[in-house]
Amino acid sequence: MNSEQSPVKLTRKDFTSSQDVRWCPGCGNNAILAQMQKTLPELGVPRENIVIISGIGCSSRFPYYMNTYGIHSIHGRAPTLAMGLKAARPELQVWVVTGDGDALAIGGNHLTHALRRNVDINILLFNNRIYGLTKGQYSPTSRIGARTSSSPDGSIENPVNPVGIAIGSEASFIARTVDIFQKHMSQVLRRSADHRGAALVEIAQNCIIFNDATWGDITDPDNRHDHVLYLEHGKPMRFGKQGEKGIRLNGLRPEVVRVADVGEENLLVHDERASEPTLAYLLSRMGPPDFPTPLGVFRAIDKPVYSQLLSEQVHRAQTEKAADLDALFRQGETWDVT
Amino acid sequence: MNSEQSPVKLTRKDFTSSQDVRWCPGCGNNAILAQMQKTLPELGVPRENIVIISGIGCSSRFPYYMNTYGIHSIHGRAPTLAMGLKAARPELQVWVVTGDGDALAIGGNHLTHALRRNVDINILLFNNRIYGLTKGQYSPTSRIGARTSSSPDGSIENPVNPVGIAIGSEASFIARTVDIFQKHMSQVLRRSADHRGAALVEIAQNCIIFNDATWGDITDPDNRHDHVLYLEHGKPMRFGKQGEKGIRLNGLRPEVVRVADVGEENLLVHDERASEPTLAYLLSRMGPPDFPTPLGVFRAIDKPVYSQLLSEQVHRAQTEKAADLDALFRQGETWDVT
Amino acid sequence: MSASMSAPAKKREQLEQVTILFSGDSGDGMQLTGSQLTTTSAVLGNDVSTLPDYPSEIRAPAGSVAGVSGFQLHFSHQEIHTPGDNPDVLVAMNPAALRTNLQRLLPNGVLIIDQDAFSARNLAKAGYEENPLDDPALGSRYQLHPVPATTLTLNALEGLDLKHTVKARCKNFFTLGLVYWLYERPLEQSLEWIDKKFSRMPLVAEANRLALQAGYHYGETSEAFAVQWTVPGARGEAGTWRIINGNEAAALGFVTAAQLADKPLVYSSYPITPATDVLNHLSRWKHMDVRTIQTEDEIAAMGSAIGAAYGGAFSVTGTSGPGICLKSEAIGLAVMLELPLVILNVQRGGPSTGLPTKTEQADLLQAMFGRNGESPLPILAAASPGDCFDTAIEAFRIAVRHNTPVFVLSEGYLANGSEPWRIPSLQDMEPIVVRHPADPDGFQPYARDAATLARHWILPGTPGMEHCIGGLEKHPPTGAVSYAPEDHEAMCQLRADKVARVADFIPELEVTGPNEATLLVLTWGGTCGAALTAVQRAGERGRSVAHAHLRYLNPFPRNLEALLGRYEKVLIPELNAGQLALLIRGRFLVDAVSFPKLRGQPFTVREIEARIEELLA
Amino acid sequence: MSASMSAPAKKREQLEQVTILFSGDSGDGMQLTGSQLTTTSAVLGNDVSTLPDYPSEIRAPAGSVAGVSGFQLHFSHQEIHTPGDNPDVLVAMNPAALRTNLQRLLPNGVLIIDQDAFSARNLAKAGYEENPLDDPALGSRYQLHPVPATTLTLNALEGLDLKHTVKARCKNFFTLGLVYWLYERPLEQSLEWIDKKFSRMPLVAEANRLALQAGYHYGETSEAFAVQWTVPGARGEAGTWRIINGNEAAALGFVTAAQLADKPLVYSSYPITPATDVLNHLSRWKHMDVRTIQTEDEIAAMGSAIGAAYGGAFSVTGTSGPGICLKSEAIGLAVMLELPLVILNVQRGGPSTGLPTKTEQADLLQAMFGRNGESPLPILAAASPGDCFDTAIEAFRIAVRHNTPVFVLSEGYLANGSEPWRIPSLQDMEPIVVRHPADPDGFQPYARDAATLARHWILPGTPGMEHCIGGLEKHPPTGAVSYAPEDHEAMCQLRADKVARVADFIPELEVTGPNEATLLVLTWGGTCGAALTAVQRAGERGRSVAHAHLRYLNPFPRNLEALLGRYEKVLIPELNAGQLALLIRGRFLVDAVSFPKLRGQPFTVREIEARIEELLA
Ligand SMILES: Cc1ncc(C[n+]2csc(CCOP(=O)(O)OP(=O)(O)O)c2C)c(N)n1
Ligand SMILES: Cc1ncc(C[n+]2csc(CCOP(=O)(O)OP(=O)(O)O)c2C)c(N)n1
Ligand code: SF4
Ligand code: SF4
Ligand SMILES: [Mg+2]
Ligand SMILES: [Mg+2]
Repeated sequence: MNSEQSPVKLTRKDFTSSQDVRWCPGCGNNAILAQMQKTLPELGVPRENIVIISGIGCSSRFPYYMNTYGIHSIHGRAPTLAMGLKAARPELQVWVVTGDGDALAIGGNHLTHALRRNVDINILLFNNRIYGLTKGQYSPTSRIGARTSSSPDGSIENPVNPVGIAIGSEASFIARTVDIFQKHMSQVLRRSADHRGAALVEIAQNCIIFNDATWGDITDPDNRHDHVLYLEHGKPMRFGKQGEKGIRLNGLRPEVVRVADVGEENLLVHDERASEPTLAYLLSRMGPPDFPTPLGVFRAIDKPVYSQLLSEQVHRAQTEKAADLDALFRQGETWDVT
Repeated sequence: MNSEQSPVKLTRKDFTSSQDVRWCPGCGNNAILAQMQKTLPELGVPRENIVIISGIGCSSRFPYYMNTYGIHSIHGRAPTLAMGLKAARPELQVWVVTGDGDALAIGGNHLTHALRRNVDINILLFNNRIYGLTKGQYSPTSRIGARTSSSPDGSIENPVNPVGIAIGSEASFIARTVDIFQKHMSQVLRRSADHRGAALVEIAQNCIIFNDATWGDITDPDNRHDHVLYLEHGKPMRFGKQGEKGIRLNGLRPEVVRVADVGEENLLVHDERASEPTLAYLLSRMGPPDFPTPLGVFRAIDKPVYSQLLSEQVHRAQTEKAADLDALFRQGETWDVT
Repeated sequence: MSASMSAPAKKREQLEQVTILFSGDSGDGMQLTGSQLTTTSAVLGNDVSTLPDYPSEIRAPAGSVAGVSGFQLHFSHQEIHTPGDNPDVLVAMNPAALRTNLQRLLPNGVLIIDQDAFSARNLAKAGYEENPLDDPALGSRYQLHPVPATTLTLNALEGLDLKHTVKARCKNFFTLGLVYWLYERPLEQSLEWIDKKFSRMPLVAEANRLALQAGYHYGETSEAFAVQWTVPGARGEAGTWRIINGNEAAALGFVTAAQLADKPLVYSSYPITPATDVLNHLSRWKHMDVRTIQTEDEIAAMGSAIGAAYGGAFSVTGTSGPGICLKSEAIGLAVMLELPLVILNVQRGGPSTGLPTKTEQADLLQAMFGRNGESPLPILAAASPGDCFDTAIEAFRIAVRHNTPVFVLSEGYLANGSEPWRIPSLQDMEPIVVRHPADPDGFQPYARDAATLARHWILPGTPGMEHCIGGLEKHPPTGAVSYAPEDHEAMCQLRADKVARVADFIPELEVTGPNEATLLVLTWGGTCGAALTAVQRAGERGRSVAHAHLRYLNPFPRNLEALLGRYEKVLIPELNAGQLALLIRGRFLVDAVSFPKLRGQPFTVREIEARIEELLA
Repeated sequence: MSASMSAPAKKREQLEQVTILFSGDSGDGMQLTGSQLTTTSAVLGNDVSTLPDYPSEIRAPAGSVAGVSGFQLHFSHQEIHTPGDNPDVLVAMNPAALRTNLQRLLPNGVLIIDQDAFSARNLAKAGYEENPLDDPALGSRYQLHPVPATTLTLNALEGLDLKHTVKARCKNFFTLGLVYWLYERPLEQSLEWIDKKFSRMPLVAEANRLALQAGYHYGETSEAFAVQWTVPGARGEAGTWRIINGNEAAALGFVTAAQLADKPLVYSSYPITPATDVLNHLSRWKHMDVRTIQTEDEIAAMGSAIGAAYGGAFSVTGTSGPGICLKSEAIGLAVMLELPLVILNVQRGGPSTGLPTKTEQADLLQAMFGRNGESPLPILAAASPGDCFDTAIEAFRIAVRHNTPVFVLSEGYLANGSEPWRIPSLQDMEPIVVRHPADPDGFQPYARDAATLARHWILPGTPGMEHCIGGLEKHPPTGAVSYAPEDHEAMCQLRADKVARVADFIPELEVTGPNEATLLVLTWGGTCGAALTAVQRAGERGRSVAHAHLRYLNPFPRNLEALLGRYEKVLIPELNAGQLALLIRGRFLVDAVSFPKLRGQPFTVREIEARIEELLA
């Protein structure tokens, strides 16, 4: 989402609200909040021109802690408020903060439509694979078999993958980062803010109370390198402590190879700007146990922006036709009585 | 969806209800109805074990015309009734009939979740790329720029593709056919009925009143062959009057080639059973102007079936534990008063 | 040619008013024929009121009963308020139309029939064993005029190089011409309309012109028609007039409100009968800075409406009853956020999907109570098609003055029905003043205006006033989240008082008829016209009865209780099972008599007159 | 060791009843402590009633006011109906707890404090400038007992090889032990519970045992405690008893209903506070042929409930107010389809997201009117935690007898509150008889039972009865789609009469107290207990007042109107702005006095007593 620059130099403090934070100690949300408060000042957007809209959930408490404009709306509907707001005020920078239940269970349809319309908003999806606020029921991203308060015998639902949903929804910007990967998150947030159109950022978030270590494979510092694939546009896909491993394409099937064996030139090269999302889709399927989990920008393309097209149609109409209310009244047959 | 076989031999008449059909003369729905009435008897499922549930829309009038059990429910919610019904009565064969607005606008979320849970139902999505019943507003599948009663200056919304949505929803069976392609439709319907789990069938349907010829490129008998690609499992992808053209893969990009130039062995071969949906996804992207529109089964894989897992959990619990209500009452501390 | 030119070869009689019902197959163009006569009569100076009756939403097979489309028009020398009860004249273009509507035609009424359409096939489709035209009873009960309309039309167009089907389709103009002669209406308006409409198809224009004139001549020349009636025009209020239906009037009202406040209008909606046309209209008025959003569902429409209001636009969301169900949770959020916006419910027959194309007034209590918790908001209802315009504007005045979501209730009957509308002059309209605080120092998000108790409309983009609002209970006046008992109590009271205080800003309720009497007929919504007429007629018969109409359903006008006290009995006719009646009885302990009607049709004057007589007997 | 063993070294006094409030940080295990005392007291033969008060849904920082968790328990020699008004005893485990609850403690009440928790840091978090314990006023106003609970606990556990934090966490059992001594409760039940609970962690079990005993001894030995109170047990109705809360009772009721009809139970729900536990419970009872579906949202939950009911299962969907908003459109469909199912609304504070963890009764009119069109359905409300069981069963009896969706209203206060519950014997329960027609010949989907007007529950899979039902208006009795005025009128009437006739099958309303009197206190839902107690006390003071409680809110019991007529005044206390009052006034024109309360808390007995006195003054 691009936004008019401004001279003001703001600091993290400027974006910290007076409300004291009420997430559990050790909750991943705290780390995400810190990054947002650090990153937003660097965007040079006046604080008053930023609106953060959330739904309901632990994650959705987010706007209370940011010293910007904000709405803590109702469960799953944040993208709809964002769309209306952008229709009224295209110049504002609008963020949506949501959870895996808020965005993918009750709010799934609004997410899909906000993305396919390419409304100019940034959607941050805190994925802890659980319903935190209601104390631990499985969510649409919980693994099949997950034992939770509402699935004592294990969940029988195949999970969805937010990136896959976003691709099915024809999203123009899709990225993934992790609550505790500070630098990475801050880069991704900046990329998202700079994107024109709808941006979906999945943030792997740890719910220490109800789903601790659900992202353990990629957050564990020891063997993180073997489980994370950092996507970089135009770069061959390498991972592992020394980047000794890579991803090669075999027909339509990706496979993990040792770079030494196959040579870097034969590795799959990331192209976030590919007009066709096939590569992004293929990447969205990668993850444990056979593959590393890709982090970074899956897709970032230019595409007509809903909120902009809407304004353009209005402006065109206004230039082509005078705003003559009386003429509108007089449409069709009229007659005079004297 | 597989269903216990039965000896009865039924005919088309058995499936024709007494209600007189009230679609516009020339509406594609009439052709679809005819095929369903012809195909269902061939499945050997007793009529009384078939339930057709629809939402609201012209298409959703469908169950009135079938002499089976049926519910004409409310807008967009048919899959939810189907899920509840299968939870209560797994043995019934349940069909959902829906439209592009019913399934992808108001009902989008239920479609996604029915597919990802892999509830054992058949979803027929009549896609006429318009809201017929409300007299012609653009739908989520209408092309950007479409001029309709609610978009006089052209729609500004990027359309979604039902097959793409289904893939994003991890669907286990996905197919596409056309209202007037009788044989093809009947094959696809049978495949869908035989599939265990959620099946999504997109049926290209013509709304002669509000969106006539929206599928003209593939229905026009003269150059249909150049615009349609019939998918057949294990077969190289050829099309054109003499099958002179084919699809070849260039990296992740499909391209149209003349078979003579490249040789059939180099054509992309269809694999509907691929465990990874990447191929299905790539095919879902093909269509005019650069590519033919694929018809047939995009994907058909085995995957845990929600309604079955649900029954299994219940049965396991029942075998492991006696249905002792009194014991349930006495959970926790009790004491006697005499 | 004009009526004056046609030599009055025949007997002429003058009438006060006529109710005519055009009825035929969906394909016969009855809506068009009806609206032509409407405009012509209005231009002539008659007062008019119409009631289109479309077939059920799915197109039915041609000639079937399900496919019958009707258009009832009431035109009169005097002021009228309803489309008429039963027609004096029935034009039936095919057997299905006859079958559907004959029982509504008044005894000895004029019955015009296209006999060419009474083929064995059409008769069968309509379910006639024998041809009703062969039944002498028909001719004795009504002034029967079988006319070979199709044949005569084709003859008149013989010369023209057009397809047979195209020519045949002109028969509605032939019929219109005949009716024009019958009631001495000039052809000019329709002739001009034809020229405009078919300017790109001169041949078709010519065909319709000829058909219209042929019909007129047929009236003049045919023996069958002995009398020509005239309904003299009356000059209404001075000004420029037009015909308008409720949906267009509402759309115009919303645009006007926004213009009066110099604000953009954002209309977010998901199509639904009978509200869809409001979206269709507004989507054509982008040059007035109207931004229409067609959302994925009604929940999204309500959410977008909140977002747009939060951003400072004049925000409306329109739907019908089933859509209100879906919006209800988000309406509760709007109540909590205390943002100004308007929710339009064009009511239709319920429950559930119900009768999408029929009219009803059964969503009043849904508007009052259809949300979790105590969530009060103002409710207004329109009384007539034209009144939808004023109601829309008034709703916005209240929304922005009191910073609250406001309900506007319309009805299928008002939405599709039409009447003459005097085009308002913008100068006469009071501008809508909107204030957005911009002074950060000491501001509090839920600080309130002393008079209205409204909180202020603070816009994002205002430096130094950054804050977060939401659906959780709050501490007044900071708006900080609080579950403290005293805060919840205080906020519930404030939200209730704020809405109650709207009563200090709305006009007191007025009555038509005696200030004290035996009976008061109290109405809301589209029932106004029939009740008013019934009361007037009863009054003329010396009955002690008055009429009062509630535009404001929440809060009620301040004087309502006192006013009710001045009448021995109160009768409340409404198209539901007694919803307003429950509120009046529960609130004021007045033994109001409920007069419910649930037939998908508006009240007739006679129905209400009869009930009045019963109560006064 | 048992109470009897402990030498009564000290003064002993007997009490009728005690209300005690355990209050501490979310981490302090107050809910556990409270429920231990609850069970022990109940086993002892006391009647008990509890009111847990959880912190707001997000976990707050330890020691903060937002993080305070409370558990109020009322135990008595006699029958009681409420968790007590203000506590006689307050146990405060930290400064935040003291600050939050001190003002509720009765004058001269017992105040037990863990002084170890009163560190500068905790005092600051609670917003105390000075340590309140240093304020002599505290000791003069209350029977103050500062106890170094943490230290004493650690000492008692010195020998054990456990982490310091684990040991410290045992202080709640120390406190419990002290309270056990104070009110002469035996330790057995808790000791057994500890053994069971920590069977896999013998050391932890040992630690808690020691802490419990240490607390008990401390009471015996410390000078600070001069008196030991006893609240003798009373033998309740013979049978086996347990403690139960409303959500578990409702869940058990639904399972029982299904079992009584030999049907599977399908529960479809989307989690929401305070209803979630019903889903959690039922998901553990699959062996009773319970099938739980956690849907993507409440709309899907309602749709699934309809599908399951259509399939012939006993079908329930549970949620809270915001979820009812979302279900409302589909509830209308259920009304139209006339299928038997139950909708459970565990009400919470509103409007909008409101106060998710607080109690309220403000969704009654939403249940009555929160849908488009006239869509009547029966509504029941539970009176106490245990009554949720009977109400759930009764709801299903009505649903299947009358083939209609039925609303069950519960409240956060009932859902989380608990009381002793006599375990019912299945033999005493009347089976629920369900009929599914199977004879195709001449069947009609909307044919009705003569007595109930219910249509029949026809199941898919029945040969020869294939048919389609839907949300459009119908022709009775075929059910074929029809928009005919007479059909709509007839069907609306039938749907209304069918629900009205439920009154012929439910018990007449009974009163506690005089059959005729000056005042009748009329209640519904969880307000029953406080009102009953208040009326009994007023009665004991010779006041002319009676109490009647409505389990059936739609339709009302047949004798309600007559009954109301026997009292000069009617008072209706409810946790809303007067919703039942509106219905009673509007329906019967009785000048019922509304007594609204919107504080997120149940009524206290004293509040209602005071209002009674006012009205009788
Ligand atoms: C209409 C409605 N239904 C249900 C709820 C209860 N509820 C609140 S948050 C939530 C799910 C939260 O999960 P998620 O979106 O993943 O957020 P998290 O708490 O995990 O951050 C639910 C079911 C609600 N508040 N509103
Ligand atoms: C809750 C609700 N909202 C809106 C409508 C109005 N409505 C009926 S059908 C429809 C869309 C139909 O489009 P589609 O699903 O494509 O079906 P089609 O008529 O094209 O076959 C709409 C908006 C409704 N009936 N219910
Ligand atoms: S419950 Fe989980 S998600 Fe919620 S605040 Fe605590 S740790 Fe974070
Ligand atoms: S409007 Fe279109 S979709 Fe509907 S029945 Fe007519 S042709 Fe078919
Ligand atoms: Mg989550
Ligand atoms: Mg469509």
